[in-house]
Amino acid sequence: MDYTLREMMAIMAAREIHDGDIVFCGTGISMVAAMAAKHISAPQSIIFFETGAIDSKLEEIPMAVSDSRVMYGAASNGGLLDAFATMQNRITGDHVIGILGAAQVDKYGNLNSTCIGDYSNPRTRFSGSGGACDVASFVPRCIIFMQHEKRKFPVKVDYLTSPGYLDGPKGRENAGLMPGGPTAVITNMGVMRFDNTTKEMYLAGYYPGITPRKILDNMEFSVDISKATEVPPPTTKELNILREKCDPQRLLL
Amino acid sequence: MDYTLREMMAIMAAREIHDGDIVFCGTGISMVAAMAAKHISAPQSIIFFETGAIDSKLEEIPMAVSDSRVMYGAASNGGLLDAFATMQNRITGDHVIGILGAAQVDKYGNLNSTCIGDYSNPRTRFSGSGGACDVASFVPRCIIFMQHEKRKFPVKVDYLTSPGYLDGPKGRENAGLMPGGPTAVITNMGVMRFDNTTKEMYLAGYYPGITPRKILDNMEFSVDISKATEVPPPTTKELNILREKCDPQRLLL
Amino acid sequence: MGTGAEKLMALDEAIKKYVKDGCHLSIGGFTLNRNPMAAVYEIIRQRKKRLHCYAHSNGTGIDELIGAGCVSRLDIAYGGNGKAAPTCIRFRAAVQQGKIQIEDYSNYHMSLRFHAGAMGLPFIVTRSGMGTDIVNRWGYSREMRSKDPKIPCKKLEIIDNPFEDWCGASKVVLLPAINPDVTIIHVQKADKFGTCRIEGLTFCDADQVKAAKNVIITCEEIVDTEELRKKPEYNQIPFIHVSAVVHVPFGAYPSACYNYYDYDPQYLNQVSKFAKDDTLYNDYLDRFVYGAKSHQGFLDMMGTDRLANLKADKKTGYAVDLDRR
Amino acid sequence: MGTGAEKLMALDEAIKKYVKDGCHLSIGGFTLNRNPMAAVYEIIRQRKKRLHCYAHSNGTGIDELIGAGCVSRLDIAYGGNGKAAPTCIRFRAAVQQGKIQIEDYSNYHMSLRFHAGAMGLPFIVTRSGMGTDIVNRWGYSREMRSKDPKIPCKKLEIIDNPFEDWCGASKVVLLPAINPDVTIIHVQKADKFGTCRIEGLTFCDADQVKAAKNVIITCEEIVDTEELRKKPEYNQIPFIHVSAVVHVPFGAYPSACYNYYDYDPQYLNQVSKFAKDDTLYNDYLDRFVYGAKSHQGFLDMMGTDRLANLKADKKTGYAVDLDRR
Repeated sequence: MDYTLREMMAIMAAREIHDGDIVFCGTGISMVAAMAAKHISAPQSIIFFETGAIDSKLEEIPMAVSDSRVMYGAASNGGLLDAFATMQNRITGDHVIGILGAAQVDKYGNLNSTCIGDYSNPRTRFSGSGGACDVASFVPRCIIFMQHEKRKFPVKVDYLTSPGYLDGPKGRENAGLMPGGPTAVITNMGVMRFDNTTKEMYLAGYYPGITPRKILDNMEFSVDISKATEVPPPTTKELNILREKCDPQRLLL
Repeated sequence: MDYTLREMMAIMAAREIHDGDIVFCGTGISMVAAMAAKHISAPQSIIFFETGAIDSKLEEIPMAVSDSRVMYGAASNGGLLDAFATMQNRITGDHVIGILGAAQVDKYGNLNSTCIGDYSNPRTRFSGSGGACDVASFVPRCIIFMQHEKRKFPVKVDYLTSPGYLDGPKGRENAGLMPGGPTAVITNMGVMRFDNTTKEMYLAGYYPGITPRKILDNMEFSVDISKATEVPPPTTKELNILREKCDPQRLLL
Repeated sequence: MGTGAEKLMALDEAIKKYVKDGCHLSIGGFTLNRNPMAAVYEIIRQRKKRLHCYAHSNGTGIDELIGAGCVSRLDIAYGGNGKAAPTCIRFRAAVQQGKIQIEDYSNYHMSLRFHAGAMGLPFIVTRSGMGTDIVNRWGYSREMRSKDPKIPCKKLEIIDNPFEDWCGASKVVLLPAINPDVTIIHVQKADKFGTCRIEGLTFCDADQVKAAKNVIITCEEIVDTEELRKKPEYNQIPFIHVSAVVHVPFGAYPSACYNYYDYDPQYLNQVSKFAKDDTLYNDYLDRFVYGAKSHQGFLDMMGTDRLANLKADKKTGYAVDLDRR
Repeated sequence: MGTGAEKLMALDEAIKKYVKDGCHLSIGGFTLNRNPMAAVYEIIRQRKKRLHCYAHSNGTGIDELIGAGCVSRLDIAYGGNGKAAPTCIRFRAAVQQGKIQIEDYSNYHMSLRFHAGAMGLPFIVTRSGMGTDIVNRWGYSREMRSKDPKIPCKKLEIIDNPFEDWCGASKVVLLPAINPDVTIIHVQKADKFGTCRIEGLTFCDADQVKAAKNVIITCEEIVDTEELRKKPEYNQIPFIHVSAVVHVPFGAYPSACYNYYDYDPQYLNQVSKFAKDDTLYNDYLDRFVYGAKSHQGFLDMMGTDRLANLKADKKTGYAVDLDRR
């Protein structure tokens, strides 16, 4: 069955979500991934938004985390303070998996969604952190969506908006952060993970038709590709659910 | 018209409340005083409780600040955090007048509602602060209800639960507290106020039939009585409103 | 913390599973209202010991736990119970007899400490209490604190405002967070997964729940999930915080439950009479708590007429013209 | 702060009275939802200048204020507006062209800063952001801060946990409070004294209101006080915090108002197209904002059919099957 790269990315992310996870969702493809997980393999996962809705029913895809569509059928509709407390609090926070996007990611999984160029006089300004810095600070597992382009995988991010492993092992601990950090970077070419000891990014999987070499060519820094294997493509079942149940209007896919 | 001392006390306190004041109410006589003020001279005063009800309608007298009767017809029913924030916040807090009771008060208006004897091994234990320490810390004006007895007006309180002027002028400022402090101590014999400069208690008024001498006899420390005048008794109108509108069931009077 | 599974349980089972001897416990409600009394009496019946309790102003509930000897330590702001007991009587006796260790705070202090626990913060800030003995006198010694990892190393700390005089504050008080092992609250409506709707004043219940490692909800009614989710903004507690849900009508009795029933002045006055004497109070426990076997047994002793008399009026949420002398 | 007096006012009068050139302003809502757009457009029409704005994620509202040249300084967490503008376009242009000074925070940082302001605290605590440039890089210099008493002397401060490792925290971030001169929010229901009932997500609106010296409420409906007071627990804002109440149906349009109408994808896409070019955007302002004279004038330009198409479905609170491409 044919599929787009965007569909592949959504399915790859969905596969990272375990049953019982509380899934912090942003806008766009992260919402489709969370919905797909809930429909495919993690029916007891709980979708929640920084704006305060917990366990949203999502009858239609929201176009922003403030979209009234996130409120429908939720267990509770609080506010930002409630949502972030749920993550900062270890009792609930340890069950949260975050899904984030960014303009840049470095080899330690640090993210930039603020600007390119000097902060005080930027060449390109982006939206800024939103809740990303908070999520990355608080939760034990994060999935990061990226497009594989050289400038998006720089040696050093122009502005460190959301913490990955900072400068490597002990980086978070030294800074005073909770344990955590990204678990997977999902791109249009493959899936990167982080070494348990060095906290450095490595290539875990490449999509059918993509070579590890091509992935390296699209990054400024180099990563270990020795453990990489080809990722199984989306199944027909996965694709059908994604298309029919998650985004029938094709708003995001 | 005949009246009881308890009625006199309630009316004296009601006279301290200005139109537009937000009145922090405890249980008992303070509630009757706040209701009396609202019915007599301060119709725009707002009755509120530490449990979170703001501008309660009070169709029946509540027997505690958690009594469901405080919820009726309120503008909002929040929680403790909302109530105390309303006082800690200078924007609203400066409009609040507190009404408090205590087991002991000293010449600087510091209150004890915790224990008699040594704190670690008390002879008599009382309820403790509740919200009193908070109110006394935050609001610019406080009325204190006391029974005039020697042991209740000691040179030094056994435990300083709620701050008055602490050790005198600059006491609150040195401790780090906001400006504030008690404005009147209303007893079964008269009304005491605090000197603007020394922050010491003085006798401002005595009830008909009571002499300043008798008041001094019922205090461990001495106060200036030179400014004291006889207080006008409750008017017929005041008494009628108090009895008919505020506590028709005679639960507290 | 709870999952999305169903959590309905019998009360004795929930108490047995989550309230262990020596554990740190907070209960919801305030003086006369929405104390989880059914759970309190069940804790007494199961003769739990050495509880470390955290209370702002849980009058009735905390006083019975203390009276029955379940409590060793208590962080507290207020031990009072309305007209029936301006100072809680068994609390007073226990303190005066040195039977429990206590540490005093204000109501805002305790509310903030729960708030910090709910937010996952080590401490929280206030401008309340500087210059008072609440700040200057500790109930738990440094030595005791250093030996027990479940108590913070200090009662509190005062620091200079690091932002000069921003907001006019020169100094502030820092208060350590509370994260109880268990919080028990009584609510009007819950679903079988633990999502709760509290009617009327919420006191600190939601923060006490979110701060706790395990949470038992007792409720007047189990409501359909679909029904509760029609107005998610009125549900203060989503199921993710809840471990057990117990259906206990009149579960706050003899304290009040807004929109359902009023407090019982007659019962509270009676307890106060018994509470003044150690022997009488033990007889009281034997008869009304141990003797009742269950909350239903206790309610049966009270009789349906008496409970009907407390029934809340639809408009006001309390029993209008109830004899409250 | 407001009294118990009636506070109904016309929108132009309220903006004139409370929003002064150079004042510190926060607006309610979040990206696509419940931005007080009628008030935003009136501020633009009154050509207010040099505003210092505070925003977590007020997409549409803040971007129009920036585009119209009303804003000099901005504490911000997020400048984005859903699909129509993943980064707010006039915001991006203003930052890249050095037309506004900004300082970056996270959404939790900004929410907490409003929360601290509402609580009357000089600062508040979080564990978010340590090790990042949000903590390490300041937008406003020490020199600028020292000259302006309305800005805190530091962006933030990191301190060691004074309670050893209580709650597993070695260090924490302290963030200074925000107390805006004015907060403007748009709500579904208010009475003429300013008591508000927000339906659906509340974002940070209540804290933004309670932190502010003056508050303007715009609302879809003016509701009887008696009606609102039947369920006080559903009113997030009591009148004591409110200075002015303005009745403005469709007052959040083109952003959404839960239970009343949806956002207008067509309008937002159109603005995004204009926003990409300085001249086109000025033409847009001339036509749709200055040219409209009032919010009613603006709504008349849109036409009743277009607005009817956005009408919220009773069950879901949004416009089901709306074309949102």
